Amino acid sequence: MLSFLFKRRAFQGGVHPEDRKQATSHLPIQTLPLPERLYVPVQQHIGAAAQPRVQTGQKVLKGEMIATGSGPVSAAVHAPTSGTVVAVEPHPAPHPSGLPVQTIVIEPDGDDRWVDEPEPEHALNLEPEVIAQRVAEAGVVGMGGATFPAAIKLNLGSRHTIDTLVINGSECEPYLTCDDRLMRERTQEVIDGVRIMRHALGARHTLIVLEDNKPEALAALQEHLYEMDHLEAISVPTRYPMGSEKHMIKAVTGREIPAGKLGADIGVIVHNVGTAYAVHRAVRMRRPLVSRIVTVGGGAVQRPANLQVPLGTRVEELLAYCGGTRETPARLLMGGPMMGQIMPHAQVPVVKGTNGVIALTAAEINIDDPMPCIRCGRCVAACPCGLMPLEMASRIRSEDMDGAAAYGLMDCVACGSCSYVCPSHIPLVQYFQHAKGVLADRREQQRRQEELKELAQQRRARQEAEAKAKAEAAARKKAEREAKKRAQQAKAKEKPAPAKDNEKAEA
Amino acid sequence: MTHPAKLILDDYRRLFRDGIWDNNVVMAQMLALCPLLAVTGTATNGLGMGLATTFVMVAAALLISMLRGIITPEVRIPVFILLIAALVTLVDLVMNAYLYEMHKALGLFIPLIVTNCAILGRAESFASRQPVHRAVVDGLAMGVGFTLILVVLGAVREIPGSGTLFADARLLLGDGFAWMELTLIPEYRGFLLMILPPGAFLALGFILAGKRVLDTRLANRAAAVKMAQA
Amino acid sequence: MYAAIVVLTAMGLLLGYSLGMAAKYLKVEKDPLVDEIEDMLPGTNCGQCGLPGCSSAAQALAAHEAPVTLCPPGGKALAQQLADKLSVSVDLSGMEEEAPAFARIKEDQCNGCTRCYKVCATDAIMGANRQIHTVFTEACNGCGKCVEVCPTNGLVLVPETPTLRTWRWSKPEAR
Amino acid sequence: MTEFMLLLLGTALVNNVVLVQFLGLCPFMGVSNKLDTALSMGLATTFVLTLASVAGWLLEYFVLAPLDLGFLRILSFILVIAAVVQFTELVIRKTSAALHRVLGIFLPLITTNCAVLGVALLNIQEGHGFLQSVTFGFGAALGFTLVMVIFAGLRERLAVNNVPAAFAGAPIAFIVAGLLSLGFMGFAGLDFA
Amino acid sequence: MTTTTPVSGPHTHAPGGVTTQMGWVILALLPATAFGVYLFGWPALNLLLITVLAAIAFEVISLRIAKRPVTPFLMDGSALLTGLLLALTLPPWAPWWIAVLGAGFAIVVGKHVFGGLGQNLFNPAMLARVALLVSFPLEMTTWVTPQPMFAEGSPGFIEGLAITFGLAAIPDAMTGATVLGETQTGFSRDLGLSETLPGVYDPMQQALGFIPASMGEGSALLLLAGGLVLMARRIISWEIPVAMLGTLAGLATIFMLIDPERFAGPGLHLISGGAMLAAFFIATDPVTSPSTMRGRLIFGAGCGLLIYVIRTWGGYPEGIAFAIILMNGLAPLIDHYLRPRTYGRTRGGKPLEPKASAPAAPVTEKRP
Amino acid sequence: MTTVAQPSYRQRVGYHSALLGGIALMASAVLVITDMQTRDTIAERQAEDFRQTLEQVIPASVHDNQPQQDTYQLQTADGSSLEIYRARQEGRVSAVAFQVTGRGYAGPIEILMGVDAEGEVLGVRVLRHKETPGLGDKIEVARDPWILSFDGLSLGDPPRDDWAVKKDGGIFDQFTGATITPRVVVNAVRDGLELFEQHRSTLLQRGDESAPSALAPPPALLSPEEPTS
Ligand SMILES: Cc1cc2nc3c(=O)[nH]c(=O)nc-3n(C[C@H](O)[C@H](O)[C@H](O)COP(=O)(O)O)c2cc1C
Ligand SMILES: Cc1cc2nc3c(=O)[nH]c(=O)nc-3n(C[C@H](O)[C@H](O)[C@H](O)COP(=O)(O)O)c2cc1C
Ligand SMILES: Cc1cc2nc3c(=O)[nH]c(=O)nc-3n(C[C@H](O)[C@H](O)[C@H](O)COP(=O)(O)O)c2cc1C
Ligand SMILES: Cc1cc2nc3c(=O)[nH]c(=O)nc-3n(C[C@H](O)[C@H](O)[C@H](O)CO)c2cc1C
Ligand code: SF4
Ligand code: SF4
Ligand code: SF4
Ligand code: SF4
Ligand code: FES
Repeated sequence: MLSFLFKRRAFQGGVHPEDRKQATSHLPIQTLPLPERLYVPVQQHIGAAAQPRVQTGQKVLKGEMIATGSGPVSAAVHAPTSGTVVAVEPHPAPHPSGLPVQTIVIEPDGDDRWVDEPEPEHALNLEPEVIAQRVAEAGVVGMGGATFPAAIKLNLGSRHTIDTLVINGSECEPYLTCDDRLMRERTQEVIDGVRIMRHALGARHTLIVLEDNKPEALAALQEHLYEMDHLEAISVPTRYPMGSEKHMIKAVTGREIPAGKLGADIGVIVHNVGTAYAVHRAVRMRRPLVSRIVTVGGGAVQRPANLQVPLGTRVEELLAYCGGTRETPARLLMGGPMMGQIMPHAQVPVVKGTNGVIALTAAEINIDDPMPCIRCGRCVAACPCGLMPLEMASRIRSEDMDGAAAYGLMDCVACGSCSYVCPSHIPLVQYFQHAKGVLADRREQQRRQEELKELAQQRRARQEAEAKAKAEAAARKKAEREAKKRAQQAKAKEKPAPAKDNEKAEA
Repeated sequence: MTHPAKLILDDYRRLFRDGIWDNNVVMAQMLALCPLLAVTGTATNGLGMGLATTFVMVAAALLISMLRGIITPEVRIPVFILLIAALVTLVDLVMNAYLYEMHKALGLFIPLIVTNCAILGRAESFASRQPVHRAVVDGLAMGVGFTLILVVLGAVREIPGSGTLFADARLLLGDGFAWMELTLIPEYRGFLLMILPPGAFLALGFILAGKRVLDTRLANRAAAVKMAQA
Repeated sequence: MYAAIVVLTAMGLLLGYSLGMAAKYLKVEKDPLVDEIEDMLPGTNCGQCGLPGCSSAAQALAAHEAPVTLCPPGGKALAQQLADKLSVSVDLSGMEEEAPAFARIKEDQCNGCTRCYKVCATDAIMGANRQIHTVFTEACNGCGKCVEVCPTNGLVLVPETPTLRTWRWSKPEAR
Repeated sequence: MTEFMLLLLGTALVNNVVLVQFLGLCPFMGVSNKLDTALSMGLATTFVLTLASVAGWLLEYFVLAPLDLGFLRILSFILVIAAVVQFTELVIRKTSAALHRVLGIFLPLITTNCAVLGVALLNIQEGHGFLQSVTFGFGAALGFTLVMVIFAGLRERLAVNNVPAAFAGAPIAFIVAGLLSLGFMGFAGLDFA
Repeated sequence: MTTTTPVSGPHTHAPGGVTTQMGWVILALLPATAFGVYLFGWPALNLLLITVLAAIAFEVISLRIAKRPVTPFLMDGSALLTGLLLALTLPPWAPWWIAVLGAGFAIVVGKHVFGGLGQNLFNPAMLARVALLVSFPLEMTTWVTPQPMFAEGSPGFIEGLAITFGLAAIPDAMTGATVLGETQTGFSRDLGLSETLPGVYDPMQQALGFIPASMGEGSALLLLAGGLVLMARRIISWEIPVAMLGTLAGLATIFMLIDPERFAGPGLHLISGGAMLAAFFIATDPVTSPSTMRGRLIFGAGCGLLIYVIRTWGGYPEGIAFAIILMNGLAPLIDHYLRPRTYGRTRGGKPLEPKASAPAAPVTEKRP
Repeated sequence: MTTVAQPSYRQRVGYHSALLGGIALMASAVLVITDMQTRDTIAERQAEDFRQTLEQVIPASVHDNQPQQDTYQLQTADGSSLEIYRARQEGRVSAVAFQVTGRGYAGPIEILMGVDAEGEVLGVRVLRHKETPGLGDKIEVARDPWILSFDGLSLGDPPRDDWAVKKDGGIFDQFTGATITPRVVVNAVRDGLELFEQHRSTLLQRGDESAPSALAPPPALLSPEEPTS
């Protein structure tokens, strides 16, 4: 009778948010017409911002590199269409703060002309390093939301033994259907991208993993896969956050990534299906990443849709294309409702990591004013990382960040399962984000202090050395003077008592 | 110029203010809790304990301050303890002989004046560094402060607990003090919790909270006055 | 009755003897705490704590003569560390987590007197005599000494401009 | 054997030194902010308390009683306790530097923990035999450690809770101690017969 | 379309909140409460209303003093629930001042000095019950045999008021002792269970509630039903009730097998003394119980153990309230030491050893 | 205080030893004197205390000796011994007092009872108990006169079966809400009377024979099994 309580689960914790995908899952991908202006930020990825290499007034062609990656973790940015650069200036970033970020503003000329027309390549003959390099040149970043430069992950095969490549098609966030549509409509391209990545990594097994709420996509994939390929598509139970790398690995391989390590350390690499598609475009078609598929949804949107959008298009254009909003959205999000970011306004551009633009009504949000924690433990049960969110939050509330860290703050993936279930509607994730920020500030400050200490010590050493040198110089001078004097005296009076002089010198 | 006598008086006033309120053994230093909670079933017991402790405190302060010149750090603590223990034994014997009933009521807690942390603490931090007169006044102030809180806690527990105040005061102070024994609520069966151990903790908790509220009020008022003057 | 006197005196003698021996043979070495604390302090000897430098600050802290919140450059984090080290409990909620500030030279007012250059403990100011000086922000700890000495009021402390990298989530309001 | 087990349980739970007998309250209140410290304090006290019970018993029945020196009991006990504490500290310092770092600062505090003297005196007052004294001392220390650790756990929770300003700190700690002792009243009259 | 302060995700929420939870608990208690009111008549209804209203009044006063918003905190229903649970554990004909004093202790000392909802360390209702028990043992152990409402001989509305407000004494003929009280009295007369139990203990009557008891002690079956509803709705977890009742029954069985004259069996222990109420509604109070699964198992087992020990060997005839307060005291320790295992770490909190390239992933075989 | 320079002799172990020893010497001297001053008074007080309790169960009118000094160890049937205080009128034992114990609600209840030569209760007092204040503590004479209801009763009056609280069909009042405590006291007193009855001859005749003396005879001389002529 109690067997339902003991059901073995793919990973501990997790939640079942209402998935609300039916509004868009049946809608084919439409191409958004070119907007009047494109606002392309130089920072669309994790890591250092790219360096702009165009000037105002310069003409650019579609796919032309307009900013180069700088440093080991960075990604290039390409012109999403042909046109004129009208400004390189700060512009509000697609970020909750709405702070400005360096942005290249392009006025399309309407031709949408590519830089070049290369031949498709026999990608599977290429060396892994070459593949990685092409991916890097194409500015491909992880399309699953983390926007980590994909080339770096594809290069990991050289340093680690990768036995399994997992392609993440779970799309566990409510509302989002862009990956689903991608797998259904561009199945072969996705599979080709997967093959290229597998080749680059040298993985023996490859799994394309879907949640079991996407049977059509699974069928489409399986239709194009054949048995001997060691490449298969499987479905896993629908449970948020199945899409999280750690939990997906646990669910399909039973392995856990040790704290502080990467998937590669246990031989598994996870990539999003969108990334696979982008890799296919980059390596096979030699096309950089200049557009992406975005789900526009949420109760406040007139006509939800799946759109292929040039990067840099402002969110308001997407909404306008979808017939505008029926009511003022209570929250405008980029990404899904669980991990997506709230946008300060609709004038922010779509970037490489934008998988959804979701305009939610108050009823959909369903978040009340927070009450005190009643220690019900639901957050503990929901946390897929085995943390105790309530303890971390109470410590953060009383400013005990170290206490929160001791409770595992740094192991939190910010999935939001805990906040989602909390009956007291406590913004737990925001507490954690805040604390992570404070700790980061502290580390930063500490690092600075170390540096400053070093500097101060150097200065002191220098000053001391100078003082010593000065003193020595003075002593030397004095000695010289004395010697001179003595010589003069000696010269002047040939016969004084020499003992007296000795005494003086000694004193 | 202020008269030296006034200076001394001011100094003593400060010491008393410290002992009774600002740096009260219990309310500020959180020491001497065992006798405090254990014997305050009635205000009378509290008074008895307070008087005994005050005597020991004053005498210990006197002796220790007098001896402070010859005591070395190595044997400081044993010497203090020895002196305090001797004084306590003295009190014990005398009370046993001349205040027999009271002695029965205070029981184990007379000997434990020895380990009353407050006495040793005060000996360490004050008496052993101060001239005799200040040490004695301080001992007295601390003792009075302790006695006051003992009596207050005793009253706070006794009134709701058994409906009386200073019950059996006669046994402590002599028949002349029978008038102190009040029965506030006749035929009252009592809110027993207050005289049981939990009540002791609860009552002290609420007294401390009360002091906190009072202190903030006073501080606010003082700040307001200062603002007004400025 | 003499037994009483004998017994107690004997105990006293014995205890005094053993304590004396203990004190002699088991002397505690110099308190290593001061050094440990000094290591934790920023070490820029900026004097904002009102003490002549970090090592005297460390001594004062070890002797519990100064509050753990004494060092502004160290901020709340240092105060917390110190509190833990000294096992004292402090309420740090009142202590503002001050946004770090940096000195900036108003170029039109700098006359190149080099005074600021000389007081800066971290060599954050660069420039030569009679030339406009600049502050190397990475090395500035915002102590403000240079601001004090500048004869033309040409130095100001400005807070860091927020960027996406330095932006932080605020703490939620709790009811 | 059962007799001693029952005495142990009775001393630790039914007549808990702190919550029922009101002994050792200052360290109970003072050193219970952190769980780890509370545990260390409890262990140090356990050691000293047991040893002091033994020493007190020996002193009483080999020196004080034969010589009819009952009135010197307080004086000699406290001296012996001071010696035991000092001795413990020496031993710990010699044998384990790590242990000394954990327990060291608490040892001097124990001299003025009235539970130590109180239990030694109670042993005599109740006429306990030698083994009984040991059991009683150990049981009392066990009870002390137990409530100390429980209380420290509760206070760690209080520290992150939203206690009103008037009660935060000492007042609420006393109230919690009171409520805990209310719970311990459930053991009153516990009688394994 | 602009948001002033950025808020972090998630931007959606599962249905329900604190009020909903409390509401369900109250709902689940209603059948047993209604039955109790029916069994013990007007005085019981009076007591119930007084306790609940007093609890709410004290809540409002406390919130006012603390200068906190009254409406949201009153609407959460926790004060109502505390009052209701307290009323269910009082002798149904207790005088009004017991109810008021108890509600005051629960809400003020048990809850608001800690900072109100969610901040308290002990179960407010149980604190109040224990404080009343040790302070007013007479009133708190005066039980009546069931006098169903409108039945012959049972007090009418006016008489009910008289009883509650202390104007009329409870007729001796109507008083009785609870089973546990009766067995304890029996032991003091050196009577074994076989002599005391017949006549006072009939499992069926006991389970239904036709016994001298509090409203929450009888009607064990209705309480069980309510508890199962809460479990099914995931408002309470299964761990605490199962562990608590399991431990209690297990211990009772073991000792009964050792000496049936001295130790009552599991049946009596489970259906008397409010074990059901405690297992499903009181020990499960989220605020004062551990928040992890393993913690709750330990907590429940500890409650069961303490209840058995105090009932069997202790001085008080009932153990539940004490056991729960004691385990509440241990809950922070349990939560401190029994944390769940963090992903990627061992139970001790150390990172796992990386299992470099494990053999082929098990699921690859599973292609449909 | 730590920074003050110490004369060198103070750092010697001998100084510490002497200091502590000297202070111990003085302390013990003071205490010895106090002890000598108070020892007798304390003993008197304790004796007086006990005498007053005894007085309550054996009225002064029935004796002319000091019962607290006229003790006798009675060997009871279960092998333990019981201290008996004997009151004498002109050398003849007129009444005895002894202690009985019952297991009350919350622990043992120790009772002192006085019985005259006829087996009639002269007085009963509770010495120590742990019953609940406000409930079981009405057995203290200071709170309730209930305990006086034993005065003048004996085993036959009332009849044996009536030696019980009313709830159990006897004649003694119980307290509302607390039956256990009075039940235990009634049983204990009855048991005490039965004990007296059993050993009556020993208790009374023994006394007749030996001359009244201030000192209790050494127990070795008194062997209760030994028949007396
Ligand atoms: C809570 C959480 C949920 C996630 N959900 C998804 C998801 O639904 N789909 C997805 O592709 N990646 C998801 N990710 C990101 C994955 O962890 C991982 O970064 C990504 O699949 C790696 O592929 P990429 O680098 O190609 O983007 C999620 C991450 C987290 C922390
Ligand atoms: C704090 C408090 C304590 C009380 N304690 C008692 C009590 O111990 N006994 C009692 O009979 N009534 C007690 N009462 C109730 C009132 O005294 C009530 O008026 C009284 O019980 C009515 O008298 P009656 O019960 O004799 O008719 C208490 C009331 C309060 C507010
Ligand atoms: C807290 C508490 C204290 C009690 N104290 C006593 C007591 O001191 N003496 C006593 O006889 N019964 C005491 N009782 C026992 C109950 O009142 C018990 O039900 C009663 O003695 C049984 O007798 P009855 O037949 O009069 O109901 C106490 C009960 C409780 C709950
Ligand atoms: C399942 C459940 C059980 C509860 N049990 C109690 C209880 O036993 N006693 C109580 O005072 N409040 C109880 N509450 C209400 C609430 O948690 C309580 O008022 C808080 O302890 C006050 O901070 C319960 C609430 C829930 C949801
Ligand atoms: S889910 Fe919310 S209310 Fe429940 S324990 Fe977690 S933080 Fe507290
Ligand atoms: S946000 Fe962090 S703490 Fe909350 S459920 Fe996700 S991983 Fe756990
Ligand atoms: S304020 Fe800090 S950095 Fe500056 S001197 Fe003082 S301790 Fe050193
Ligand atoms: S504020 Fe001025 S003196 Fe201080 S570190 Fe910065 S530049 Fe140097
Ligand atoms: S008075 Fe007992 S420990 Fe302080």
